[in-house]
Amino acid sequence: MEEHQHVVLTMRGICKSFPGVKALQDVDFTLRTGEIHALMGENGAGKSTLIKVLTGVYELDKGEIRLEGIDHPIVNRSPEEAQSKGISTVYQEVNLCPNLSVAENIYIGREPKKFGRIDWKTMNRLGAELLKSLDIDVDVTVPLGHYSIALQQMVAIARAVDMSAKVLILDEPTSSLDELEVEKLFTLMRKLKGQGVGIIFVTHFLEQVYEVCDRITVLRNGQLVGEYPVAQLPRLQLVAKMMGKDFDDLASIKSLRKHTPAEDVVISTERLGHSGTIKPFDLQIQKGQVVGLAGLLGSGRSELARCIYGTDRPDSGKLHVDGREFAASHPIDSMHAGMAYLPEDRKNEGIIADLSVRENIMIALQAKRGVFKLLSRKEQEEFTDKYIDLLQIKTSDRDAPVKSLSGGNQQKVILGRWLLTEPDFFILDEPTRGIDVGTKTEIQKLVLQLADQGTSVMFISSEIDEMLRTCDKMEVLRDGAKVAELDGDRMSQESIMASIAGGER
Amino acid sequence: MKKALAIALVALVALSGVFAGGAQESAAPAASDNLIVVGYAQVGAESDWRTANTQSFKSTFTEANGYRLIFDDAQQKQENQIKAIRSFIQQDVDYIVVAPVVETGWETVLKEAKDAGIPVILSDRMMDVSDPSLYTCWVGGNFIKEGEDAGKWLIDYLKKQGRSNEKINIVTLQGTIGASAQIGRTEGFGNIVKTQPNWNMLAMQTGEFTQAKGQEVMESFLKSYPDIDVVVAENDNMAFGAIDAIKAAGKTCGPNGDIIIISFDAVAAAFDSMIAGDMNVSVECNPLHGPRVAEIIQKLEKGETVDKIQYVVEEVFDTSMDLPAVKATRLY
Amino acid sequence: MNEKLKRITHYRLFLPLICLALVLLVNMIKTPTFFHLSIKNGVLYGYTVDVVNRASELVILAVGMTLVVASSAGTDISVGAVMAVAGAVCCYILSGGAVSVNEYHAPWILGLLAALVAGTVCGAWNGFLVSRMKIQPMVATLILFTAGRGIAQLITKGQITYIRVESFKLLGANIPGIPLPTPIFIAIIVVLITSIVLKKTALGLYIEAVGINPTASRNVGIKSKQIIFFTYTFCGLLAGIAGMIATSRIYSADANNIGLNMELDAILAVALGGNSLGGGKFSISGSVIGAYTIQALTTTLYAMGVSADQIPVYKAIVVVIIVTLQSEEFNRYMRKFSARFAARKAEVAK
Amino acid sequence: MKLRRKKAFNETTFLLTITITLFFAMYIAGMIVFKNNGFARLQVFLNLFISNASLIVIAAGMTVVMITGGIDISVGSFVAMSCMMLAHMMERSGYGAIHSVLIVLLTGIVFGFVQGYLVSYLKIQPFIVTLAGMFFARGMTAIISQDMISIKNPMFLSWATHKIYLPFGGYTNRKGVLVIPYIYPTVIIALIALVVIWALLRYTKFGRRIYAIGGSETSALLMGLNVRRTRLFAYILDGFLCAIGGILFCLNTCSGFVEQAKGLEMEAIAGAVIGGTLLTGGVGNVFGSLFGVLIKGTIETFITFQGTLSSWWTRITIAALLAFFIILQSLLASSKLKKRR
Repeated sequence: MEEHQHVVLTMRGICKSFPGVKALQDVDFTLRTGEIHALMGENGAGKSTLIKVLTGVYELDKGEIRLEGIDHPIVNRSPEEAQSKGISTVYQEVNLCPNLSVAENIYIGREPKKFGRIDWKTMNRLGAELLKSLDIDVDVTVPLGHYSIALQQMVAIARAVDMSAKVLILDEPTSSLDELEVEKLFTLMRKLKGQGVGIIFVTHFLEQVYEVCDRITVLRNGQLVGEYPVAQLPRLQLVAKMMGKDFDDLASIKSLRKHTPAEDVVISTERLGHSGTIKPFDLQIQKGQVVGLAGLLGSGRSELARCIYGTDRPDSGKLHVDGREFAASHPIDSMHAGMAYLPEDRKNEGIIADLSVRENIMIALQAKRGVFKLLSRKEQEEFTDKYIDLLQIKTSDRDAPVKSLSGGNQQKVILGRWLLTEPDFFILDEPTRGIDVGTKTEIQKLVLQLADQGTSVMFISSEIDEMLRTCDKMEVLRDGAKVAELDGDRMSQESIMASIAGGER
Repeated sequence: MKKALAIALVALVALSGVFAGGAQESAAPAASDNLIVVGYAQVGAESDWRTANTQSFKSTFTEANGYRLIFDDAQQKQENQIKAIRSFIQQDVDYIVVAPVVETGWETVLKEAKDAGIPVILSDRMMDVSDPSLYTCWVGGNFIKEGEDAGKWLIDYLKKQGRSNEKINIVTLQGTIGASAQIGRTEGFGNIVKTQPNWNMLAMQTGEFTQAKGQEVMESFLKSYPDIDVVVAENDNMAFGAIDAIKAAGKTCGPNGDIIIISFDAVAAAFDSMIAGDMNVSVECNPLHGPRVAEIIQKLEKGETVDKIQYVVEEVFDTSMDLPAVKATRLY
Repeated sequence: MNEKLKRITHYRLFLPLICLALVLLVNMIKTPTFFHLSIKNGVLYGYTVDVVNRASELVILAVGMTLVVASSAGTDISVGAVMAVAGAVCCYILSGGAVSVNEYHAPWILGLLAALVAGTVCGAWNGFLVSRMKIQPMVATLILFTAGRGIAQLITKGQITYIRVESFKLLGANIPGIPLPTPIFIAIIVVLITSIVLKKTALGLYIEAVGINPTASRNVGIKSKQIIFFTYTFCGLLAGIAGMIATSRIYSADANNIGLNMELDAILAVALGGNSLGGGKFSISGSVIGAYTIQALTTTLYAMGVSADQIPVYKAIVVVIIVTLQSEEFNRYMRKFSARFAARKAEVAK
Repeated sequence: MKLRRKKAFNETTFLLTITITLFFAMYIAGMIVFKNNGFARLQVFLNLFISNASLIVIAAGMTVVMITGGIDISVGSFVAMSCMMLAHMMERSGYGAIHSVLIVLLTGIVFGFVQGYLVSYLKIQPFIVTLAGMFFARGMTAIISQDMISIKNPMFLSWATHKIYLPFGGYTNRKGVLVIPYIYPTVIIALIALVVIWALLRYTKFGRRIYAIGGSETSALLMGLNVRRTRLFAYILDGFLCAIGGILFCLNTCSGFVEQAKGLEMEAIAGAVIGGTLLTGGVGNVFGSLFGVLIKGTIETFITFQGTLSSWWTRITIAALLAFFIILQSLLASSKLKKRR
């Protein structure tokens, strides 16, 4: 197979800088036909920038891009231009128009025409056929916004696939898909690979890389570390290359945890429910306990967290905080009750992009104190510096807008924001999503530290091994209902998987 | 979903209820009685003058007098008046009376009225149409004459004061540019200025017929021209603003002051101002067109012909008169 | 980096200031007496006083508009109409329904309070629609924009209602013994109080946070809806104050003309002040400078004898120039252009 | 398949249905209430179109711009400028009617281009750009001439007064004159423009791109659509439609003066909003806007027929109706959100 592979895309000496940051320095990248090529690196390593340069969202400063069949270096000034050359992309966040129909989203820009006008019938038929071939059965005439995010992502992939691309870029497409959908996607990727498409696959899930990829290119701090065939690069080495240092095995973290069981219950729910998302749910969290919520996307784990925090209001049941009945009408009530909440959607629900790092860190404490008791400038700066230091937030300045930070550092800012309020109960919804391995480890350590100090934590993650390492107790959800509660020795990858999958246990 | 639908339905019912209720009084059949139906397309309710004008029509064309008035107020928009006239035609009125917002642009709709055989009487402002037979007659004040009257009054006044040969500096606060009153009064007063070589028109600027703008423009005038002798304000409201500006600048106005104030319209408030000694003169612009129009309609009903242009009587009121006595006799 | 940021924040006010300076410079050349000040009857007198005096309503509106824009990324286009409503309510109460009165029918303070309450209620209605009903601000305020003057006319029965009492004129003119017109002081007080409140409390931060990301703000315990509701209500109150000044200036309620087109000038002032109409970060001082710039421009053109009808053309040109200069895209083009220019120059030097 | 389509409730169609139902309900109510005053006459219905021909076209342009997520508040002023240009060219500068019309159309395109360029390429907020455009056009009108100019150009007048009679629905009025229902060419032009815009939005790539960028600009960009150019063209189209609207307006009023068409932009926006167009972009239909305009026209007709109400009632009723629709839209949107949760 290797023999009749040839190079479809080469990028040589790519440089790109933003004001104050050198995002890419002299990066090379080669993609062959019929391969799935993983692009790996920590947050801020330059993966997204490289892709955006390739797809024409950014203009490159220096370097050349060559595409098979074009005998001169190409420059893409817009995604439109990139697409016309056969480079199409599926992004992490669904980038389709919710107001247009499913079929239109697939075909916009290249609609089938008849007598010079758009042929809606053909378009709908083709769209339905295409989706059916991918095992998706929906009404293609309905606006896309009516469907779930996962389905929208599949439509985006269908669109990219149908462009008969030479180069298909998948930029973290799996983050909003459940396992079945991921499996479907992999089948599709293998099929395309067989057809000779070169696929660039960006993901944070190491398992996925080893499951589906042929080759790995690793970036670090905007520079190329190297390109390796998957078989020659064991996981541990890959992680080491990404981090650029030897690191302690993640598995060893668990041993650091010295769990001291406490009897006082901080949070307890009694048949707490929310119509459509959570069936009556009982849960008890003790002081200093780390409770994990496991389950597939849409199983109700995030919704449960939102109901407890008060972002959504539960329809039924009771919530007790420190033994007293509690009903929040607004998150501020929960904050006063000692809660903190790190939302799943960092960009839309976490950071306040245009505000500075300082303001983003102090804002929750400020809200808790009330509008009239403004924290003095000195206090603000002290607190900010403390958390920049403690969490090792990489920022040029405490007054730099938080949007100028990388995703991982933004997440740390939000963590800092909540730590400043000294919560008794901390809800972490996917705190490590889209974050590099190093930061992941730090966050996990932090969680354990908090628990040791007596803070109770609710930990939600799609990565089971991550939760196994940190949690004292796991609640497994399926379809909005609790299907298992596991602790101690009963907590294992197999038992959890079995519960999720609906086995005996 | 159901809630939204229910709301929609309730609102709909309520809406139709409002119209049904509101229409009850006026929905008497048009053809079954002998009332003469008159449609009046008024400009709006933008000034005291206009309200007096509306009131004059409403009190003249009553059922007791044998009329039914369909009144429409165009909110100062010509397109609304055109719509109103079209609607009058459909309502089978006997006469259409229009106080046009502007002079121009009536060809189409007047032709429609003519085709339907409905006579059109203009009130207050003229219409500039290529075919004069499109309207029956016009009733109103003579703006040019008003302007000339003001000029003549100034000549007399200066003569009395013995300033006939002095250099007289004048500023004009014009009305909304393009309005008939502005055009006529500017032209009329201008005619007199031309005959007086010692009169010097320093500046003209629009105060848009409002007190606030009149005041603002006057403030600016006072700073640019330190020696103003006469202010001509093309309506009373602007004159009030100008008086405030003059007083604020530490100058005086009126018969005993530094600056002569000439104004138009002569609304009740202008009498107060003259009695207070702030304003010298206000040239009347009579808004009471209702009785005059009724007269014309009666003539037309008898099949007589009427004069094409009919001026209403307009007087000049100045501080030499017994103003409180005059004011007591005025209707607006 | 810190310095650079500081420079940018300064830059925000830099352009509006340059613009104001430019307008004043034109004045200096065209009308030499523009900066002359004299005292007449114990009152300070001159073009500049006029500009500052006449801009008062606009300044007050611009303050409210800035907060509305910042918190909701939308504009309140009803402020002019609300001014008219406030004036009508006040005059209705003081006149007891008559067309013209020479003495108060009700205590003066009652009329003033009623006007402010009317303004606040209008603002609260807008705030309710925007924050609770989640309606786009422009559409929500379009309702009062359309109905406002109608309501004002309904109150005054279509008449201009005069209150010919000397003390009623004080808000819009000079208080005896004080050399500057009252509106100037009212504007200054409004700006000062607002700035102090924003500085001494976390309100400014809340407003910015809500404007940038309402969901995230809610999650950190800020009541976004309340903040948005507050800014609209406050904007209504300020429109009520501005309406009272305008009413007092002409000691009458003129439903058709009070505050006419003021909403556009107020929005313009906010934009000229370097504030993004997309919400978020804001600067009150910028808007205030913007408001004075607009009034200076108007007065200048009056003084130069340009017809009032033609003034909008110049306003438009100034606006386009300023927003273009402020536009990030334009600055990017310019940077690219100057870089290319520098490169060429370097080549030539070689 | 069919069953599923039914299940997927489409709030856009629902809003449109309400608007259309409301219009007919109002109209029928009017026919019942004012049955003795001639409301039921065909001509009253036709007058809705005759009087609002220009507004229909302008609201269509507004809809296009609003679908992109923008707004154009310069339309009223631009109409005034078009009328003044036509009047001045024909009456003062001696141009022919056809030339004048062509020049106005060209001006519309240029005006749309400039506004569109500022909005799409310099990324200045549409509200500000068109606010400047509003000031500019109104001021230019005054600069061209401060007079009121009556158009007396015979060719133009013959267009303006050319009645097209319909073969049915005639009646004899009280004067004994047979009144035959008629429309003016303006109505036909407006309806043709409407259908063309509808087809353009539905059946061309350009039209679909307008919806796409209104739905999500970043997505449209990443899907490889040329967002800037599309937006620019949307504004050019809007400018062109405003020019047509201006000409139609002028055919109705046959004059040019500074104060003309004041506040027309708000009527166009109100029409579009009542017709179900969202200011946030992505949703809208020119036929909805047509019915929005017709509803406004019906209210005005009610008030004229009623014959005693003062002008402020028009404003208040339209505002009430606007409030009703806006709140309805908002309730729908929130119920949809709830359903998805």
